Amino acid sequence: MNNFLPLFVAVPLFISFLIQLLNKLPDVIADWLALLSTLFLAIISIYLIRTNEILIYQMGGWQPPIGINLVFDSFTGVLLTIISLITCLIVIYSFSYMEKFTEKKKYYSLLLLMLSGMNGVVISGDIFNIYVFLEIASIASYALVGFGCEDEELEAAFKYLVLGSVASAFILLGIIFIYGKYGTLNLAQLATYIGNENLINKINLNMIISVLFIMGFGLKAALVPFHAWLPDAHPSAPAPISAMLSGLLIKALGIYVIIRIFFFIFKISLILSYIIMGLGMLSMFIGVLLALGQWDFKRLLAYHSISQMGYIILSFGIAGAAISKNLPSSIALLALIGGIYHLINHSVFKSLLFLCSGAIEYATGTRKIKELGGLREKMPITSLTCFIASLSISGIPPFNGFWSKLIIIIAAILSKFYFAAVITVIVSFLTLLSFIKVQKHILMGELKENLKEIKEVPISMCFSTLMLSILCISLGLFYPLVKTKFLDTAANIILNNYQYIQTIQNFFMK
Amino acid sequence: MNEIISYIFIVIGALFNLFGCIGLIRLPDIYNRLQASTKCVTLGTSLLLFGVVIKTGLNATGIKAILCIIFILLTSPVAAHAISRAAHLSGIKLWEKSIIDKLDEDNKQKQNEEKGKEK
Amino acid sequence: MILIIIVYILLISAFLCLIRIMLGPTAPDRTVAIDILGILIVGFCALFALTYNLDFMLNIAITWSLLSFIGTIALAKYLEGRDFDE
Amino acid sequence: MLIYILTLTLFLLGLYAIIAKKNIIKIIIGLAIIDYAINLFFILIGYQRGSIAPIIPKNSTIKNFVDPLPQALVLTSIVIGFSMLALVVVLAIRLYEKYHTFDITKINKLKG
Amino acid sequence: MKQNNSGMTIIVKTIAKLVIYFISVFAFYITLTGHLTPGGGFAGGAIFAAGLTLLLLAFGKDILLKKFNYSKLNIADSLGALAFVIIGFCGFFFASAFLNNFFFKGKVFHIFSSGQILYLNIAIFVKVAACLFSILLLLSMFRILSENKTSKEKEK
Amino acid sequence: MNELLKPILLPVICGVILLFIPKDNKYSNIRKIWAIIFNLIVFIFSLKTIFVYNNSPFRYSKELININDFNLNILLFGSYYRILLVAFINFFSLIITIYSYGLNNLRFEKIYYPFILFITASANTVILANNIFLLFICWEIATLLFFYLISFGNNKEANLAAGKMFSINGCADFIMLIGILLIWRITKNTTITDIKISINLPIHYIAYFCLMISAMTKAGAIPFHTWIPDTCNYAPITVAAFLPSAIDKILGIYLLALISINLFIFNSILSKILMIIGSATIIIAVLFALIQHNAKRLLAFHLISQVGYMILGIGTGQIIGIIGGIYHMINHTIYKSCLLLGIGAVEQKTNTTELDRISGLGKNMPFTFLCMSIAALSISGIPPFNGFVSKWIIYNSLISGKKIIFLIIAMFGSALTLASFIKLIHSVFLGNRLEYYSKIKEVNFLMYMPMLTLALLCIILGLFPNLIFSHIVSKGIFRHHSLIITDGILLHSGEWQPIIALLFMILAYFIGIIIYFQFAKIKIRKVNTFIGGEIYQPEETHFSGTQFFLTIKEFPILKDIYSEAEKKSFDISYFIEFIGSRIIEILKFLHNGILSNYLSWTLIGILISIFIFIKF
Amino acid sequence: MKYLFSFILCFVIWLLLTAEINFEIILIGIIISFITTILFSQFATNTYLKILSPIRIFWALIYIPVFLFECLKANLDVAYRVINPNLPIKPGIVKVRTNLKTNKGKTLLANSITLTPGTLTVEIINDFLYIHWINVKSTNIDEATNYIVKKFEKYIKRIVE
Ligand code: NA
Ligand code: NA
Repeated sequence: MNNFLPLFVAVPLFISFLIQLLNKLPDVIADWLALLSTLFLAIISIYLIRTNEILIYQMGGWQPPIGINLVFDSFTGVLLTIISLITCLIVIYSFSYMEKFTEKKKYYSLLLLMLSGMNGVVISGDIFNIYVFLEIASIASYALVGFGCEDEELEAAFKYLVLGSVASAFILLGIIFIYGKYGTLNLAQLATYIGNENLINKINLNMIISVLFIMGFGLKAALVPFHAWLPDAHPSAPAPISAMLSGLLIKALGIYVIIRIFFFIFKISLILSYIIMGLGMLSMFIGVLLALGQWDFKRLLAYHSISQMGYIILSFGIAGAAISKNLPSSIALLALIGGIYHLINHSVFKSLLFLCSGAIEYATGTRKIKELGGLREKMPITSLTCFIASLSISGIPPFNGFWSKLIIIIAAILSKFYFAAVITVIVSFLTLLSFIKVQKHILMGELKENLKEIKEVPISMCFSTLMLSILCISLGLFYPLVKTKFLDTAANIILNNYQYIQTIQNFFMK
Repeated sequence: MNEIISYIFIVIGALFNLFGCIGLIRLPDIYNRLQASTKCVTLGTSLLLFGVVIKTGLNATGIKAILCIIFILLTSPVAAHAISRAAHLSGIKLWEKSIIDKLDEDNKQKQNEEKGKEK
Repeated sequence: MILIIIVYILLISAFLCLIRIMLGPTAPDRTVAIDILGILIVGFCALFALTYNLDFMLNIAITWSLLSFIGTIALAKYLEGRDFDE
Repeated sequence: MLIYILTLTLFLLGLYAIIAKKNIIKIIIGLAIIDYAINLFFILIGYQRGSIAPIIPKNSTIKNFVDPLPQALVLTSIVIGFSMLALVVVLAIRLYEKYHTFDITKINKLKG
Repeated sequence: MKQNNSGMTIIVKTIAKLVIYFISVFAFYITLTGHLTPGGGFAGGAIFAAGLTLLLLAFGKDILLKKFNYSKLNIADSLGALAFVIIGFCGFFFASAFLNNFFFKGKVFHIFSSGQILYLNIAIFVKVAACLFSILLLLSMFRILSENKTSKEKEK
Repeated sequence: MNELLKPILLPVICGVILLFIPKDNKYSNIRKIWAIIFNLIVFIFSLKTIFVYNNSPFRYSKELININDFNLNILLFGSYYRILLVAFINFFSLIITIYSYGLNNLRFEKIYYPFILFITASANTVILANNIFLLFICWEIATLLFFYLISFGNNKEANLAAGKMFSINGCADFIMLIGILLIWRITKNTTITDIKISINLPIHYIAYFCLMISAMTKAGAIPFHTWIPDTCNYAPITVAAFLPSAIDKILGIYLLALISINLFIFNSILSKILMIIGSATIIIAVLFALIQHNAKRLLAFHLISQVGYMILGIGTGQIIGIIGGIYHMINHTIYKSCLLLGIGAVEQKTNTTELDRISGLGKNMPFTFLCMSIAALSISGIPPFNGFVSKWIIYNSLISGKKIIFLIIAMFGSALTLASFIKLIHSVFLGNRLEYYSKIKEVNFLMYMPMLTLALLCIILGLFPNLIFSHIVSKGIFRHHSLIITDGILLHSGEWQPIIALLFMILAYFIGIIIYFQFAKIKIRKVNTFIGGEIYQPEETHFSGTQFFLTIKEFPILKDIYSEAEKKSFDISYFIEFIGSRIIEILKFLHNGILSNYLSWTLIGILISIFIFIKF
Repeated sequence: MKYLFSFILCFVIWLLLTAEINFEIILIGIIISFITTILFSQFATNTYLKILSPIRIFWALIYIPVFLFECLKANLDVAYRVINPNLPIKPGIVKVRTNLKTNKGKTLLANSITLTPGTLTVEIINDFLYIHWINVKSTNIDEATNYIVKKFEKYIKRIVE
């Protein structure tokens, strides 16, 4: 079973190069290759997550610290599943959407490269490989942001690249420090070494390392004040890529690694939790305020991504604070569940929203909110899905966003962070307000004169958006099921990180 | 014995290198600097490598050193030529105490002829 | 001992090249200095190979001389004011 | 110690170039410098005085190699840095085609 | 004798013609002994790409593009990458792990030793050489585009 | 099925069925008829629930989710009072649906009828909910549905009004969420009937105020009222009659009563605050109502003003006052809806609601005239109509609580109300009929029938107030004269002091009539100008009752108030919007697209986090 | 036949690089030489093969010491000029003529000139070379040719043409 693990990296890589090689053949083959590979990954990820155990795989059969090893636990599983599923739907969406771009094969191969990088980050068992895969995914994403080759796209890609590279440099610096101090890069080994040391609450190397990581991965996760690239980059990419960037990439490269490092390697300290919470609240609030002022649909969505990332990181911060304050573990568990759940939910509804924005742009040729209106008459399916997604992100029951936000608020209150709870409530309202604006100006209102001729988008695009909105609804309606099947185990893995460490140690002892 | 000869070669080579570099600093314009540097440094390094060959004999290292000598002798005059040509084309004048610039004269003459034809 | 003297001689030479790179005054001057620096490094590599008896240092020497040559040609072409692929 | 400080200086120099310079090319050079500084630093971390490169030549009896892992990792890092550099240069050229300037402060259509 | 205007002077051209064989063989040498000495696919590929660059500089793109045009480079590029992944998969299928070293390992300090690292190196060589040179071609082609554009604008 | 689930699930099911009727115009009548039938079914079921009630409240509970003591179970509790309110809501839904049959300008029909049903369902859930979080959710859903109901009108102004309405109400809803979370924090409980908080810590006050703000916003008390005028003006009239005037009032006042009596133990500070808000609402809103030229806006301001009475009643903290407040809520819903529907009928025929343009329609539209007159008298508190009864009870409670200042304000408000309704009735139905309105006919039966029903209710509830009272008293809640806390309502049939109250009221009406005629005398004039055989535009030549009150604007203090009001100084939402938009502008300015800025932010972020690490 | 020279060249370089002869080296060498020859087939010419004739090799063997001697002289000369505090130089660019016809010949000449006393080939246009001379003895084209070109030309003609 653990033989499946390398496939998450290798299969997309292989298909990516294969598509490049089949340059002369029609695009349809590329479509199907991409679809089949992502579908395959989705199936195995679902299969693996059902097993509910920690799987380890050694690349090339070497031991750490030299060998590369892949580790699969429930937290990884949740991310892998969501990444594979959404990418699969995005590929289906791209069938029609990317027709208007000339180089569809290059698009697919970059997309799969990015997918392989993301999967690699999530599944890697040592920190340097996390960095390598992170860079692969990042470089693919820089290229994809500039894919359209228009002025703004290139500008966005350039700024994204410069900021992203600085972040990568900081991350690498942190990794070097870690290696210099502990002589290994394997996560489990590091955890055992660092676990015996003092916590990071005074001036020492660990403090500098954690600052470097906060900055580096915080930038990848677009937390305020490291967020400035996101509102440029995400709207500039083609819509399916925006969906992937906002829905998956910032989580896999940002949040996931932050959690892995601060909850598994470093034992999270109170001060660190406060910093994480502060970043979260700042992101939530500033992101949503800026979103309120936007009249470009995709840019608005991008700012909401910042805000929603704030929710996720806030709840992990709360969990960290609860752990380090020695509050009852049920509170930390709740916060972790909230964070993971919101992470999943945000992946789903933000991808959906970006796909909807793409559909709207596809049909009308614009994404300026003021130039749109009354689309529900002409584009019923897109409007319906967009409607569901916007209710979902605003946290309206019974959609999925509601539960996760509620859990985060409750966790905040239980751990006595009233300010955080109030901020969360306010930001929820502002989010709702902002999406009410979107609905009002895009879906409702009068149909503009120049939009009389528009048609609903092709079936493949509708299919993806419909599937995602079904996911939105079912994740919300079947919250108890989702909780027991996925969230509990994933949160438990984070909370009881010694299981992870122990399992890996035992594996290499053999 | 071999060793002494090899070191003699190496030292001479190093000294030539040094002279070349001094020339690089001292000489007044780009063309003169090229003169000094290409000749001295090429020969210096070649001698140095030759010293290595003498010391190691004709084993893998020695043969590679010989290949390296050949390569440097082939390419470094070409590089010097390319740079000097580029410098001249990009309009860098000779040192003011230079005696003659035939190339510049010829170019001007050619230009004048072309202008004459156009007229 | 003698090796150290040689190394110092070469280092002084390299330093002189660096001075030329700094002083300038024209781009070709700097190019020449860079070219010379490359060849000096080849010498260093050879010395290294000699002292430590490392075969592969000469691979590096060859590579370096080759890249230095190509780089110089490229710079020269650039200085001529022409495109790379003209 | 001095060499660590020099590496740090190099790093800060690159950072300075990225932040303070307006010219895109200079920014790219800054990025490259940061990359070099970090790779250098990584190599230094693995270095021990008096050791040599971790390569086993024929007929060799040397025992005190430096830590090979950083060098392997730096190689990876160099490759990554290179591909990043290639991409950023392509982007810069295309940007120049569109905006006819290398001044990054004038390339700001995206704001707000 | 007719002077070809593209590229550089005959001196450079003549030397380039001669040296390219040396560079090419040296690149192969570096690649094939990658598991014995420092070097390997990446270094070899880079050297090979540098050799092609020398040709590009000396002769201009017209002569070079007959053999090394963009689509061929692209194919080579993805072939190299694909070969790498396939060799990795071989490890996955025929041995216990991805990238597992399963080929016969030969004698130490011979070219046919170290199992599939040699083949991985070759794959990387192809990939890197094609990729680097196509990047270079792309970069130089952009320049032409922009110049053409500006000259057209000037004409207008 | 549990008795309590019917009023929740039935409308939802019916609404979903209605959604499946195609959009095509030819199905319009089918849809309307089915909508009426469905509403009737729902109403009948809720009536049945009233009749099967036998002294013990209905309960329903379903375990759903429990997040670390935060209970999200579906708990319903159906006391008689609540069931009555539910029936009342369903009744209004029916009335509005019937009335809508005659309307022909509903462009969003496909959504309209189902949404009416959905809103009914969510309002019913709010009333019946016994889990405070369930209450919040349905409350929020009701707000959202209201928003969609307005925005589907495809009308730009309606859209704007919807936006404003939503931003204020939504904000209030989230403030309510904070309040609810605080309550949960304090009591670790979300079951309404289990919560009883005695207010003594600041956090208790905060919790109370959070919920109070939400309730008042929904009901439309000053200063949270600003969404009402726009909504009434631009939303379709049926929506205005259904939501702001009926459902929202019921929900808002229900919640206010709930928190004041059940969730918290009321104290004198809160009482003062509520009464001040109530009386301010009465007087300010009615002053604004006086100067309106548009019938809908005028009614909207009365909508606000009347809320003042309810808050005042609840604010007394006395049983009798609370009864009065709730009774006034019911009465107000009846007569205000009647008025709005009447104006809707007028608008249907004349295409305008500007009072300056309409006049003398009394003969053309006799039923409308009749109904609106009754409702106008009722709202002004003239006996024997229902408005009188509830106001009477409130006055009584004020007197018994020795709150004479508030009494005077309330009565003065009543007087001004009378004055402004005289103006309304006069300028719409009386006076000279304009030439081009002569062919107007009465609206069809299905439209005036609901109005007639409501007018009839005005009379019935005025003449036989005990019709509801006796039931309430006999069916368990108000069974004894002593204080019985069963569901949150304390009732006590009270000692009325009818004579004093009556005297005050007569005085007040006298003043009102004087005010009206004072200005009427000065301003009545009539000019008929013929130039070249052409009649000038009527609005220039015709002067109706609206002009009478223009001089009010000239009063020294009022003048300032009005001018400030025009500058939107009283509009809290405007303030917040202003400040918010400034902040957003600053933030947008900071994102100026310059790379080095962005980089320096990241470095500052690093420095700050290092600082935090070192410092703490 | 045309590719034989390239093939042999490659193979020789390969053998020199590996500095070892056994079966696998030769096998790989053949493969690599083959690949390289094909890859750069457009640069292969017949003319190089001529160099392999014994007479030319003989002349080449004579030429090498001549050249090396000149080279050493050049270096000593330049070194002297560089170190001398008076900087005894008299630079200028002169024009010289060559009788060599082939590109190879011209290239060899130019490189030889560059590597020898105080002369540097700046430009080559048809039969004329423009030489930067660190110590100009004559500006006349024929005299300059005599000084600079003649001593190499006769050998190069015999070797290459
Ligand atoms: Na990066
Ligand atoms: Na790097």
